[in-house]
Formats: sequence, C-alpha cells, structure tokens
Amino acid sequence: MTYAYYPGCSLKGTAIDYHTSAMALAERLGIELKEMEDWVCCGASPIHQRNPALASGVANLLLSLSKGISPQVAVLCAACYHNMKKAEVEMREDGKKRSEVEEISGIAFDPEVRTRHFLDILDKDYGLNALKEKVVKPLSDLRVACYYGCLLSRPPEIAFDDPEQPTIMERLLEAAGAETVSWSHRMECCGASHAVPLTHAVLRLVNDILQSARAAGAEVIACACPLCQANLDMRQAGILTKFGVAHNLPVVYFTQLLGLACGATGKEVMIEKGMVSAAPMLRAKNLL
Amino acid sequence: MPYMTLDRTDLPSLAEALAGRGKRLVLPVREGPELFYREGADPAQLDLSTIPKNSIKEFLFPKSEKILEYEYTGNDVVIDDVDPDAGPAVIFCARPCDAASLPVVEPLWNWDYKDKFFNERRAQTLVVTYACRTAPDDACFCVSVGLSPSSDQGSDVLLYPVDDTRVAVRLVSPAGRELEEVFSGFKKGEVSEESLDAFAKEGEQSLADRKRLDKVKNWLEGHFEDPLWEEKASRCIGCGTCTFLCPTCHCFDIQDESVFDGGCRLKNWDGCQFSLFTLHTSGHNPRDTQPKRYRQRILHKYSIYPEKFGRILCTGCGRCVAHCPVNLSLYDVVSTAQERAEKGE
Amino acid sequence: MSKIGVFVCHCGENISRTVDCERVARASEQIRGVAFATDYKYMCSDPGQALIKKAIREYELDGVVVSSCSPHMHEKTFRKAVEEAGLNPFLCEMANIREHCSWVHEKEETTTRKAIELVRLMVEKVKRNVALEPIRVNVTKRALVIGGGVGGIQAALDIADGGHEVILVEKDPSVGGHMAQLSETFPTLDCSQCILTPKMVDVGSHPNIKLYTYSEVEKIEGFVGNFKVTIKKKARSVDIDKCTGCGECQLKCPSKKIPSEFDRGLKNRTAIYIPFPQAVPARPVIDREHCIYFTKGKCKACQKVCPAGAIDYEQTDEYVEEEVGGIVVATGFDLYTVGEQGPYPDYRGYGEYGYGEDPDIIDGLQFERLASASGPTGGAILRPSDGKEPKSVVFLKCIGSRHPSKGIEFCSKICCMYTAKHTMLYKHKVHDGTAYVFYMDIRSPGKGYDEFVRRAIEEDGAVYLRGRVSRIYRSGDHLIVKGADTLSGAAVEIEADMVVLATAVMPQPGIEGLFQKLGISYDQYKFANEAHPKLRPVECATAGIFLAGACQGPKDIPETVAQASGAASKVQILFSRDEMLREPVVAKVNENTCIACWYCLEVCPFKAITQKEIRDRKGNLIKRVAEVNPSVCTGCGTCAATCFSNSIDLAGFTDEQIYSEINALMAVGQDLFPEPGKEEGESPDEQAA
Amino acid sequence: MSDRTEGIREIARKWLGDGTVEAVVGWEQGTYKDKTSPVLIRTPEEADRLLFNERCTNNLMTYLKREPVRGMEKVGIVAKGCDIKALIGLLQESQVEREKVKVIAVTCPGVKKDDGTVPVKCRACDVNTPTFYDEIVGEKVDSSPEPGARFEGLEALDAMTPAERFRFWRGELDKCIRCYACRQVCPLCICSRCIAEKNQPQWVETSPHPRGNFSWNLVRAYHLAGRCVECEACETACPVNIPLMLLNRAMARTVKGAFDYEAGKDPETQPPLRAFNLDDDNSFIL
Amino acid sequence: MKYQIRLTGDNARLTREINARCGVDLTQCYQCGECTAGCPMTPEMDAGPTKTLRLIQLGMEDALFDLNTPWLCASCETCTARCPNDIDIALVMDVVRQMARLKGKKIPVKQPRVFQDVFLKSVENNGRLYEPGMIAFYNLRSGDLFHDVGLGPKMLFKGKLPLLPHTSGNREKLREIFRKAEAFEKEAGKETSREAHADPGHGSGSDT
Amino acid sequence: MEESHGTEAGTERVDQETTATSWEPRIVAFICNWCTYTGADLAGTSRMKYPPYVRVIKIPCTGRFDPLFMIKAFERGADGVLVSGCHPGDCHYTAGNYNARRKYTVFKDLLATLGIDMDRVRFSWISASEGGKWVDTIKHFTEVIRGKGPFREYREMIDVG
Repeated sequence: MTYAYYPGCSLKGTAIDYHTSAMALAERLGIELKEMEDWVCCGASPIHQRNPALASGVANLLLSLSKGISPQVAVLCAACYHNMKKAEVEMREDGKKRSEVEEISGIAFDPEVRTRHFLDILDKDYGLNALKEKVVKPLSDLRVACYYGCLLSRPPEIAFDDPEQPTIMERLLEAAGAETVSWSHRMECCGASHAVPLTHAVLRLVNDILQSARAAGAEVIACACPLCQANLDMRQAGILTKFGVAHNLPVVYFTQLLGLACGATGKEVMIEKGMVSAAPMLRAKNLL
Repeated sequence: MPYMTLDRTDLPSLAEALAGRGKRLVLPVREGPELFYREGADPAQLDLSTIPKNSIKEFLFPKSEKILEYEYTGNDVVIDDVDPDAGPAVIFCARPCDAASLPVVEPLWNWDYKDKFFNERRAQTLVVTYACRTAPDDACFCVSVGLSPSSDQGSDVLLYPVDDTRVAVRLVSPAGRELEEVFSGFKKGEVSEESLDAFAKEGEQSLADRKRLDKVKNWLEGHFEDPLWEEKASRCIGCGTCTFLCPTCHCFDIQDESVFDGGCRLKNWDGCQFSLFTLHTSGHNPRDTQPKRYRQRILHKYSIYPEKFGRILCTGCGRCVAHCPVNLSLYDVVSTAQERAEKGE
Repeated sequence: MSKIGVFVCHCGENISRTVDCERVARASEQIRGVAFATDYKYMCSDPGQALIKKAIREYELDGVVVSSCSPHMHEKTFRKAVEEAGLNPFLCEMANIREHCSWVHEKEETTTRKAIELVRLMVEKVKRNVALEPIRVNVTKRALVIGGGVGGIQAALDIADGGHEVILVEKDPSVGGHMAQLSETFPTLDCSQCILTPKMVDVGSHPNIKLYTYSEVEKIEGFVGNFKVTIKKKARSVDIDKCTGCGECQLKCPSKKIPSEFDRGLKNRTAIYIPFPQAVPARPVIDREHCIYFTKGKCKACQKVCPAGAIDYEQTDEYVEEEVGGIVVATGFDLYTVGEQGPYPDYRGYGEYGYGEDPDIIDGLQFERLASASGPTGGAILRPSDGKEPKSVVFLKCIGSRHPSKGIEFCSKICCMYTAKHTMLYKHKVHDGTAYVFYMDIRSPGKGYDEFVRRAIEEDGAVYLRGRVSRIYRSGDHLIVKGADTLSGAAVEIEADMVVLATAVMPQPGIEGLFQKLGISYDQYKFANEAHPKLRPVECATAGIFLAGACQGPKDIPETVAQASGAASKVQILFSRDEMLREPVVAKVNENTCIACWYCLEVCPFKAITQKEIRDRKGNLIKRVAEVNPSVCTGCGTCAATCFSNSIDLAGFTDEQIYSEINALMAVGQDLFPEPGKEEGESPDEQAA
Repeated sequence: MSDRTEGIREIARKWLGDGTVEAVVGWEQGTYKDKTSPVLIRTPEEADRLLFNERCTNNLMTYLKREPVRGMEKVGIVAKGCDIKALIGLLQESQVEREKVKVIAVTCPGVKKDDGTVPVKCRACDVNTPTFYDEIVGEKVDSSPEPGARFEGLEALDAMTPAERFRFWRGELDKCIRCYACRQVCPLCICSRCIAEKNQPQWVETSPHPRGNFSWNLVRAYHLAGRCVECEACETACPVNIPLMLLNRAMARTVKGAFDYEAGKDPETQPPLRAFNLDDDNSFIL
Repeated sequence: MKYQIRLTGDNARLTREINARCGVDLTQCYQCGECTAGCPMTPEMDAGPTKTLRLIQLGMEDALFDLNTPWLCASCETCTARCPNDIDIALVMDVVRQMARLKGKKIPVKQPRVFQDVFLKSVENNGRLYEPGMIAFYNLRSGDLFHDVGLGPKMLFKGKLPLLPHTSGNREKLREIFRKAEAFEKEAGKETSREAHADPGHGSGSDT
Repeated sequence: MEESHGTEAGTERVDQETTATSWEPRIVAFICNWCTYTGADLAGTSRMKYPPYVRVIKIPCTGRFDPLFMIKAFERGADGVLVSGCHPGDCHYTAGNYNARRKYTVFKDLLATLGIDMDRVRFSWISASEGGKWVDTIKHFTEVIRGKGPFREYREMIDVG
C-alpha cells in the first residue's frame, strides 16, 4: 500500500506531532506514505474566502503532484483534505468547472486521482480487523471523545462517512481498545479559521466543545485536524482567563493514540507536544 | 486495313469534342473507391481503371421518368402527354458488356408496344466503347454469354487501348463512321488489323477459365424444381442491387403521384427480387419465397428471354456477382447449372 | 365518387364580416366530390339544421362539412342533425372558419381564401370518413374499494347504501386506518375514534359490503365495467368464523415484547393480537414472524386456551377472485420516518437530529397515541424515555416536506393544523408546560382553521418561532434544540423535554406495485395521479378507477371523506346503466402487417393494447399481434404514430384522413413561386367566374 | 482465425448432430475474390463449410427475420459481438425468442472491408469479446475503442451550415435507386410491410426521384433511431455508396445525449421511442 | 433601522451577479433560517446568514457590504450541509467577500481580511505557509501587536514553530496560479456587474 | 443557379418578394384537440389578430403526431410546420405529449442532420388558456418564415429526372 502523501504546512510546523505520529503508525501498519515533491500550501480557509477559483486551481496543482507515486493522495489535515477533495469532486462532476480550473492552473485534471483522508484509508483500505491484529498495547480504560469538527465531512459530497453522524474515528479507536464517549459537540465548528483574527469568538466555541466532552466523561479528545488540535489545546489557557474555567483536557491526534496502541513509544508519537499534556494521564493508565 | 490511333491522354479532349455540339456527355469517373458513369462529369476526370459500378442503362431507361401528367378540373380529368426528357447524348468509354446490352434489350422495347421513351433516347445516343484489354474484374464473364472483352455489339465506335499510351479507333456503326472527322482530328498514328485481333485474343484469353453457358437453357427447362434453388438462394435478402445494377434488367413499375387536383404518372425501375413484385391484390403471391424469385431471375435471363427474343438477357458484366450484399454469385449459379448439364444431371 | 355537402355559415355577421361566405360556398361546389354547397345566416339554428337535413335527403349526401364555428362549439349539434337525417353522425365534420379565421383576420382576400382552403381540407377528410358506431360495454355492478381507512370506509358505505355490492380490501387486520390512531381531530377537537368507530362497525355489518381484512389485491385484469380481481387473503392463523373475539389468547401469549404498529412502537403487543380494542373485525391474527410456535416450533399456548378452537396454525394464504365494474383506490398515506433506514429508500434521513433515534424525539402520529385516551399512557402526555411529564415540548414542522435537498418538495398540508392541535392537546393536559413550534409558514386555509391556529397561540400560549432547526442533541436530561427565529434574526436554543417532528405525508411504502397492477400513473413520490387536476380530480386516467384520500396527495379528514363520497358517486354513475357507450374514436390493428414489436403496447397510457395470438384451426400458433380493447382505448393515437409499419390506425383520425388533409394543402394550379408582380394562383371560384 | 473456424465447426457439428438446432447460420467461403457468403448449414457433414475470417463482414442476424430461418424451432447462429447487438435489439422487440436462437459467439479482432480498410464499427468496437451467447469460440480479444472514432464522420457534417448539409445530402440521396438493399440487409428493419410499401396512404413515395429518396432515407433513419446497432450492413450493401451510417450515427448520438441510451447493450431496457421520462429535454419546445 | 428598502424594479441583479460568479441561485432561498440556526458564529454576527441572503434577494447592495456577517463566517459549511434547498451558503459568503474586495468596499471588520491577506501573502511568497512570520506580520497589520504573543514562546519551546520558512520548488507555479485566478475572478461576473452599474438606482437599499 | 437557404440568400429573396407581396408563407400546424386547438379557439373568441397563413390540421393529441406528417407537409408545399399540444403534465390522455416529445427530439436532430433549416420547424406547448401564446407563436413563426422565403430547396426536389 503506497500513497502519495501530502502533509501540508501545519504538519511540518505546528502539527509536527501529527505528522510524526502518523508516520510512526503507518510504518507499523506497513502503509507507505510517500511524500509528494515540491508541494505548496493548499491555502486553507483564507484561499477560498478570497477566491474560490484560486483554491481549486491550487488544489489541482497539488493533485497533479501525485503523478508517479499513486493516484491515491493521502492527507492528514482536514483543511487540506477539504480543499483538495472539494476541488477534485467538483472537477470530476462539472465539466465547465473542470475546464475553468484547468485553465487557471494550466494543468490537466486526472480524473483517476482520489484525495483520501488517512482516517478513510485506515478504515476502508486497511480495515479494522487488520488494525486490531497490529494492536499490541490496547488503550484499555481510556475514555476518548472523538472530535470531527467541520471540514472532514462538509459539504456532504466530500464526506467518507455519514456526514452528520460519523463513527469512523470511534470505530478505529475502539479497535485499538479505547472506550469512546457519546457527546454532543463532536461535529461543532471550533472556529479555527478565526483562531487568530477573532480569538474572542473562538474562545466561546472551544469552551462549549470542551465542556461537552468533559460532561460526557472524556479523559482526552482525539482529533484529525491540526487546526482543531491547536485551537482546542492552546485556547484552554485563554478560556481560563476569560471564563474562569480550567478544562485541563488533553487534545491529541488519533494517530498518536493509535500509534501508542500499535507499540510506538511516546517519543515516537511526540505525545509531549501538547500544551495540555496527555502524558501524565496516559502514564497513569500505563499506556506510556 | 490499318486503324488510326490516338494518345490516351487525348481522350478527355476527344470526349469534349464529341459532346461539343450540345450533346449530353456520359463518362466513367471515380467516386470514392469505385467508378461510376456520370452525366455531366468533367472529362478530365475520366477514369478507365476498371469497370464502373453502375451500367449505362440509366441513361436510356432512367430510374424514374414522367410519362404523363393529369389535372382535375371540376369532375373531369385532363391528361397531358409528356415527351421524353432526352436530347442527343454521347456515352463515352462504355464497356463492351454495357454497350452489348443495348441490342439485347432493344427487341423488348419494340415488341408489342414501341416504347417511345427508350427508342427516342436510343436513337439520339452515340455509344463510344472502350474495349477491355483483359478482364477488369474477377466477376467478369462476358465470354460465357458469347461476348468478349472487345465485343463491338451495340457500339458506334470501339476504342482499343492497344498499349499504355495508344488507343486504336474502330468506327463500328454508320453513326460512328460519320464521326471520322472528329476522330481524325486526334489521330497520332496507326495500328494494323492484326494487332487488334491480337488485342481481342488477349482479352478472351484472360477469361479462358470461364464456362460457356450454352447448356444452361436446356438444364433450366428441366429443373424448375431443384434443390439448387434453395441451396443457393436461401441467402438472398431480396434487395434490388443485382437487377438495378444489371445493364439488361428492364422491369419497371407505374406509379401515380398526385396532389390535391392533379399529378403525374411515373415509370420507375422495379425488380423481380422484391416480394411485392408479383404480389396479387388478393394477397396471393405466386413467387412467395426468395428462392422462387431468384429462380425466376435466372430463368428469365437464360431461358424465357432467349426463347422469346433469341438472346440471353445477360452480358456477363459481373456486377450482380461483385456487388451482391450477401455474395450470392449469379455466375456461380449458372455455371453450376452448366456443369450439371454437362454431366447430364 | 363522394357526394359531400358543404354548408357555410355566416354566423350572423361573425363570419361574413370578414369572409365572403357566398364565395366560399361557390368555391366549395368546385371541389371534386362535392355534390352540394350553400351558405346560410345561422347554420346552427333550426332552419339551418333543417337545411342540412333536407340537402342530405335530396342530394343523397354521404358526407357533410359544416363550415362555421369551432367543433368544440357545435360539433355535437351538427352530428345530431346529420344523424336525424339518417346519416351516420361521424360522417359530419366542421371547418372552423370563425375562431380560426373570421375572428382572427382582417377582411381581406387572404381571409376568404383561407376559409376556402379550410373547407377543402375538411372535404378531403370527410371523403375518407367512415360510419362509426358507439362502443357498448357491459357493466358489472359491483365495486372494489382498496383500503379500509376513513376514505375507503366512506366510499364503501356510500356505494353500498346506493344498493350496490362492495368488496372492501384492507391490508391490515382491521379497518380504521390512520384515523383510528388519532386522539382528537382539528378544528373541532372531537374524538377521532368516537366518530370513526360507528362507521367501522357499519362497514363490518353492512349487507352489501364484503370485507376482506388482512388481504391484498394480487392481480387485476380487464377494464372499466369488467374488472377481474384476485385478492390474496393472508393467513390469519385464526378461523375468523369460529373465533368469538374473547381475547383469551392475547392474555396467554408468552411473546409480549413486540412493538405495536397501532401504537407506533410506544407500546408492545403479543404475537397473537387484536390491533386495538375497537378493531373491525374484532378478531385476532397471529404475527408469524414473532410467534414462538412459528419461529421455534413449540408453544401453542393460544390454541390451548382458545375456548372456540379457532386457532389454525395450518392456515395458508388464500386467493379469491371477484368480478367488479369499478374500483376506488383509497390506500392512504404513511409518515416519512426520520432516519437513515426509513421505508422510503429514495429519501435521506436527518443525521443532524440524530436520525430521530432519541426516544424523546417522536413523530406526529406517536404524539397522537400519547394524547389518545386509549393510547399507551391512557391519554397522559409522558415522554417515552422515562415516563416523565415533559415541561417543554418543541414541535418541528416541515420535516421532510418542503425540503428539496432531501428530495421532497411538496407541502404535506396537514401538519400546520395538527401541530396547532398538538400544542393545544398538550397545553390542556400539561398546564405548566410550554409548547414551542418551529414553522416556516402557517398554512391554515379551511373553515375554522386559521381561527384554530390563532387559538393555539392566543389562548393556549404556544410559542411560534419562524424558522427551522439545525440541530438537536441530548444534554443530560434535556434535548437541546438549536433553531432560528428569522423574525428577530436570532439563533434560538431551547432545552426541550420532548421533540415532536411533523414528518412528511408520504404514500404507503411500495404502493407503486399496486398502482402498476391497476395501470394507473403516479408522480415521482408515488402519489397516484388524477385524470385532470381540476376537472377530473377523483378519476384516474384509466377508466373505471377512482381515487379517494391521501393516496393522491396529502389530505385531511374532511377532504378525504368528501373525495371518497365523490368517488362513490362516480362509481354509481358508472353503475346507473347496464351498458356504457363510449366514443368510437379508437385504434384498430391491421393484423396482417403487425409484427408484434409491442411498441404500441408500451406507449399506450391506458393499457388498452394487449397481445393476441392468432392460431389456425388446429390450434397452432400462427403469429402474435397487438389487439386494441375498444372499451379501454380513449383514442389518443399515440400507438398509431409510434407504429413503424403503420399497422395501427385511429378511427376518426386515420392516416388516410390526415394524409388527405395534408394533400389538400397544395393544388397543381397553385403557383408556388410566382414571379414578382404576378398574381398568386387563382382559387377555383375565380377560375369558374 | 483458423482455431475460431474449427471451434465454430465443432459446435455446429455437435448441435446439428444431437438435434440441439435444426440448422446453423454462418459464413462460408464466397466465390468472388476473398468475400465470404452467409450460409445455412443443416447437417453435421456440411459443418466443414463454415469458417471465420476477417472478411466475415455480414451481420447474419438479418436471417432471423426471414424464411426459412424464421420458421425454424431452433436455430444456431454464428455471431461477432457487433452482430449480437442486433440480436439484443430483436429480443427487446420480441422478434425472436431467446430459447429459439443458440448463439455461437466468436471473438473478433475486427473485420476488413472490400477495399481492405477497417470499418468504423471495428475501430469503435467495445464488444470484441462478446458477453451474450450460448457458446463462445476464439481467444479473448480486449476492446480498446478508439476515442471519437464512432462519431468522427459527424464532425465534418456538424461543421457545415444547414444549407451546405442540405446540398451534401441532396447530392448523396439523389443517387439512391431504391433497391432497398439497406433495408433488406438490416437486421432491425423488421416490418413485414415496410412503410415505403404502404400505399393507402402512400407516406413515402416509391419513385427514386430526389423527393422520394429524401423521404425514404429520412424515414429509414428515423425508424432506426435508438434501434440501429451500427453494424454498417446498410452502408456496406448500398450499391451507390450513400454514407447511410452518418445518419444512423447522428441518431445514435442524439439518443445517447438525450436519453442516455445505446442500442444493443441490454435486452432488459426499453428502446427510447417506446418509453419516456417526465424530465426529458424540453428546452427546444417553446 | 438603518436601511429602508425601496424596490424600484430590478431588484434581482445582485442575485444574478452572484449566480454568474459562482452558480448559486439565491432565488431558491425561502428564508427558513436553518443556516442561522446552525451557524457557530451567529452570536457574533450582525445579521446572520439568513438575513444576509435576504438582503441579496432584495438587491440591497449597500446594506450587504456593510454587514460583518460574511467576514465572520468561519467556513465550517454547516449551513451548506443542512440547507434544505442545497444552497452553497458558505460559497456565497466567500463570493460576497470577494465582491467587496473587487468593488473596493470598505470592510466592516478588519481582522479577518487582514489575516486572509497576510496568510495568502505568506503562501504566495514562500510557496508554503511560514507561521511565525505570518503571525508577526498579522499583528503588525492588524495593529494588535501583542496578539497571541504569549503562545509563541510556548510553541517554540514545544518545537512546534519552525525557525525558518520552508519554500517549495513549485513556488513560481503557485504564483502563476495566483495571477491567473486573479484575472479570472475579475472576468467572472463582469457582465452582470457591468449591467448592474449601468443601471444605477435599481432596487438598491439606501441610507435613511 | 445557386440554391441555398440560410440568411444570405434568404434576405435577398425576401426583399424582392416582400415588395412584390405575391408570395405568401404557407404554415401548417398540427395541433392537439384539447389544448392548442382550444387555445386557438380562445384567440378567436378574444378577437385577437394574427396573420392568415396558417392551416390547422387537428389531431386528437400530439401523441398522434407521426413525423411522416411533417415530411408530407413539406412535400405539399409547407414553408413551415408547427406542432403544438398540451404542456407536459396536462395531456388529456396523460402521456401522449411525453411520447411525442421523444419523437420530436429524435426527429428534429435528424432533420437538422439532413440540413433542413430548423427555423422552419417549430414545436410548442400551448394550453387551452393560452390564446395569446397561440397568436404570438403564429405571428412570430410567420415573420420567421417570411424572412426565410419560400422553402424552394425542398419543393425543387419535386422535379422528376
């Protein structure tokens, strides 16, 4: 199993732990994530907010970089996935759009190419049963709130699971022995695209999400998006200041937890990187 | 007696010269992969590489021809005769098998009724024939019906392509001889009568393996019912290709085409292979299967017509062999009949 | 030679003002086959008609062209007049020189010439007309009513009271339908069962009604007046004649945990059960899927306790044939169920409402059961999850309906009213509770309807919020409903104890199977189509089949009942004669040339064409050909136009007739390309003049 | 190719021997040049006459509609993938019963026309290895239809102005001699009485004058719309070389575009003129 | 009430312009409010998506570009996902922002616009995003010099911020796409826009 | 003489003929009994005015319309042919017009392929209440046909060889 891997900017920066843990996990599962050469930034939310055609043009460039590796493009960041998948689906289904985008990017769209989130790859290509076989250290007794956020399944055309009630992360983590909690805010937007310019508004959203997860008894939040992770993790200090609530709820990447379950060390999955560290809790449960 | 020769390259100019005096000009030209005789084609396009797909029949007996007009006034009908839409014509470089079809069908048009449309056209048409040096096609079998690749029957003038550059001219009919001056204008040389004989021999030689079909008539008369018909003709799909391409087939149908208060009567080609051909008003059809219709065609050509007019209604041009959509070969059928007659079967 | 009479009408001055009628008549005389032509001031008047009759006799006319107004105006008049003169009425045609000529053109040469040409076209047509005789069809005076809800009940009773036999087929074990499930009805708030039960009993005991419950229509053959219906009586496993309906079996049945269909899962029932106390017939049925005997082979508890010995495990499905003349379809509706795997696979669910899987998110019919005195809670409004009284209930309208992205664009029509009713019923029972209603529009036209909605708001304090809800999720003991109030522009969040979804009114799942058997058409949602949305709202395009109730589209009870009575009346009109007469404009097959490709059969909207086998005397099949049933054919001619070999023709509009009309467009005398300045080809009268 | 020939003969021998079929319709060597000719084989001994080669251009399905094959209880027929499309058409229109016809399918790398060129149907072929048959002979041949080949002739036609097109067709159709070879050879011209033979009324003038020819060819193409399986039999048979397939393919393109339908693909579907959709294109109707 | 609606004829031109730009037909909006109900940013917005769409339907151009709503949209697409009429509302918000920029409108809320600009500038310059540089530049441009300044050192400490920008071999290609897309956006919707401008006073809202 | 349709040649001819006013367009309308015929009646009862060059041939339903009718109409001198019936969903026979629409779709493309000037062929749905639409349709179609001039190309095929 070889995939053309598009990390995106965050995974080489603020979300280096996501990248590293995903690579560690992939290696243990025997999945090859081959990084595309000379990739550029997908532009995240600002790019389509500025100019939707530009967003699609850049996505088409990114998709074309998979040539020579695999038409299956593996993506970890939800924002990158969203931009690329959306452009891909649009181009495949709308001939007019396709020619527009091809014109702008100067690159012919290859209809064979498929943008795949790593969650989807683990679920459909690798399979829960195969994953179960690789688990050496089950995440027993760990109550996880799986957080999807918005961009993984919206619009519904790009979703790889039920767009309103996804269960893919729960299924993967349960396969690794964790207990997942049922909670209300798993799909609510954390406002990450405004994390910098409109911090005050974002604090409210993050607070609601953390509250909901805690109320459901979660000990840790697992997510699949570097923007969500950063936002939910880093803003806890701000929430304490603004609302006087100390959540102290670690927010980690699902790859980190799965990596641990599959035998990677805490260092290999960079578990220490979070602002609210998950390490003490995991250590207490003998998972580190 | 020597014959004059022309340069082959002069043939287009010759054609123009012959048609010069307001005559309609018909000559073979290439259309796609095949040749067709076409009226009004550019003589420069003259193509003599093989035998055209159509015959010259349509220039004497058009596929559709108005023969009268009528009009109602009140409750009366007024009928107007129509004259043939003809004028002097030259058919240039007809093949001998095509030219030979004219004397074959002439008695037919002058039998119990003299067909003014055919006759008038015939009288005004000059046929300049281009002899075949060797059989132009595998389907040819003119020798089988007593003709030859350099037959002069029906021709006013016969041209012999004696070699790659020269064409010898033989003025056959009185009408042809009247044109001596025109031909002389293009004269470049002469050949001897012997060389024309040699030419004719070479042509006949190229068809040496073709059977002489002299016993077919007899055989047919005794084999009206024979498994041969079913065996050969069950593949026949009943189209009109063979009859319409045939230079001697001459069946026609009369159609009235009317609008509200009048119309015209047309004479259109018809073919004996169509299931409607002999369909009676009662719904009965004496030739109700394709093998029966095919048998009729062979019988008419090789038995009935010869009986009545003393000539086989076939010039061996081979079009029905070459162009049958299901490759049902008339030669195959009649030569089988001949063989069986020879064997006394 | 034909002898056609042409009668040119002046219509007072309506025609003659712009058309030279006299000249039209004189020109018509010149047309071949015209034996007589005249003009007259008022052809439709008595003297005008007398003129036509006289000419028919005098000139022994074999065809008549009345050149006057539109045939839609007076075709019947003139055909009748012609018939009175002894000529077949179908030998009369009209040339429309008023609506299509004199009224729409100026007084010019061209207008008169057009009139002459229109006459000419019609003369040519009439020459090819043949005498046609009306088609007579026998009528079996028994009716079939499919569906035993209030619509079917009403239709059956009306027809039965009219003195005709009725076969009533209901798929469930009892008649009653959805109305039996309702608590109270709007806008009067009278008890649904109180008004329905007597009618159910009537149906059960009416001497003219033969009731087949737990039965389905299996096959339908034939046509108007002459249907043959095969009914499948599903095995009840109870001998309905022996059973007394004592209910002992229900008490002893050990399989008690089956969600009750009647209570929409809010209560359980046993495997042998009477669906509800007032059921008609009040006889139980064994649900073989859940019965322990049928699933495990052991038990027979019911058989042991039955004092009448009515339990029959060996019973099998039974098929009976009935002959009927007319059919009323009253198959009703079902509610769209929120969720991924509803009964309507073409339509997506509501993941944002948790697919409605939270026990406290219920639909309108479930609320009816909660509010019903005979319901699972005895009429107390208690939420399903824990039986607590909900202090705040949020009602959501347009769930599924008016939701193009979910594939349903129509308005379900009854939700606005029943939601208002629900808020009242709730408020009447939970005085300290609050009802919230999210709505997009309030649609309450109807007698007393809008007043009713206002009452819910003004007297019973229902809080109406104009907007939709984006999300519902559970938060502890509550459901959080996140909606919007577009009037204030604000987002709204409500902590609710219970949520009631007014889900879309959909046809019965899978009902298209029945519609296909009946040969009636249906729309994209599988609602049956009426013959004409305005003028034939209870008839189907297929003659002899009528519609009643929500199978045709969302309807409330009064509308359903009214339509049912309408359908019953249509049936009785059909039964009022021993024989039906039908227009002889029907298709006819030329069997000699038909090649049995069945294009005609497929394109016929009325299933009037069937396959016929032609056999020789020994019974060997010679060929198959299409055959038109003239009793069913309505004469649209689609078959004739579709047939490649032109082996079907349509009487009255035959190929020859149409051909002749087209042929008459051009005359030899017409100069189609006149030289500039030269007059156009003269019309015949000018030549004559 | 020779193994295909042997395969066909073997099956034919078997079927004729054990009474599976009364006769087998196949190709045999013709007597003119390298052409083949359709043949009806009735005994196992005769089976050796059957052959398959790249000159087997005829679509034998046309024989299913005519005597004597039509009257037979069981008949075997040799068919290329393209020929089988015609059979599917005949099945859709109930002209033959599936049980009656036993198909010996032959995988086909393509045939050649009389002039040695490869016909469009072969260049655009997507059924080199048939999927609908009773027996199949020959090695599997993968299909790789040349993109655009199917409709390539239409582009030139599309590029013309209507007036140019009309002139083009006027020239082509004037040549028509009404021999009806196109109709007779067409496996899907199934009418026992063609509309051109109906004279009460006579919608189509039988005279081979320009107007009659125009109507005839127009009606023929219309009656084949959505039904023509593009076997090219008509165009091949036409003795005056009218490009009939241009019309047929134009119709195929319309039907594909408007109704997403391709003839000869699926015996279970409805031919487009036997059905309709409520949301069919309405844009051209004012 | 800041605006009075005066309808003088062609009030549909904004709807048409948006349709021309992105293919979204806002006549389909029946103002149910589901977008507002689900929008995480509604509490911060002055109008909310539903009202925004209403102003577009009525052709209230001035009022529309005065709204902060489009700039507060977090692009979570909850509205798009749940719209009963399948209207891509998030895309409309993008397009409104785009139109405001092209038409040189004053932006009612500055930070998101500045963030967008510096983010894309960083991408355009480096091919990839250089987060520390982007944040610093953002703070400079937005005037909020110390925004999130506390987070920086923590992140550096955690090794989450790279010290030097990454660049990509496709940087030039990316810039070219930026240029072409810019040209394209100017071209798109030009027709409707021109038509709109040639016809002033039509159906636009006016200040009272 | 060069025969063509299309605008270049068409315009020339028109000038000549409109001044001469001798040629009149011949329009044949095949219309259904229930909708368009009644709509045309309504135009009459409302005393609307339209050019007198249309000849109506009534058929029960557009389902009855066989494309052969159109060919024959052109053969018999029509310069334009209109086919009109009930709007989708309104067919008196429920589906005749849907079947007709399929025939039109195929047939119009065939005519276009053969080079028939498609401006001379028109399909419409005109309901019983659309008297105005009938009038507009005829007016407009007449104008178009006037602009095109006589359908010489078709009619000249009449001459027999």
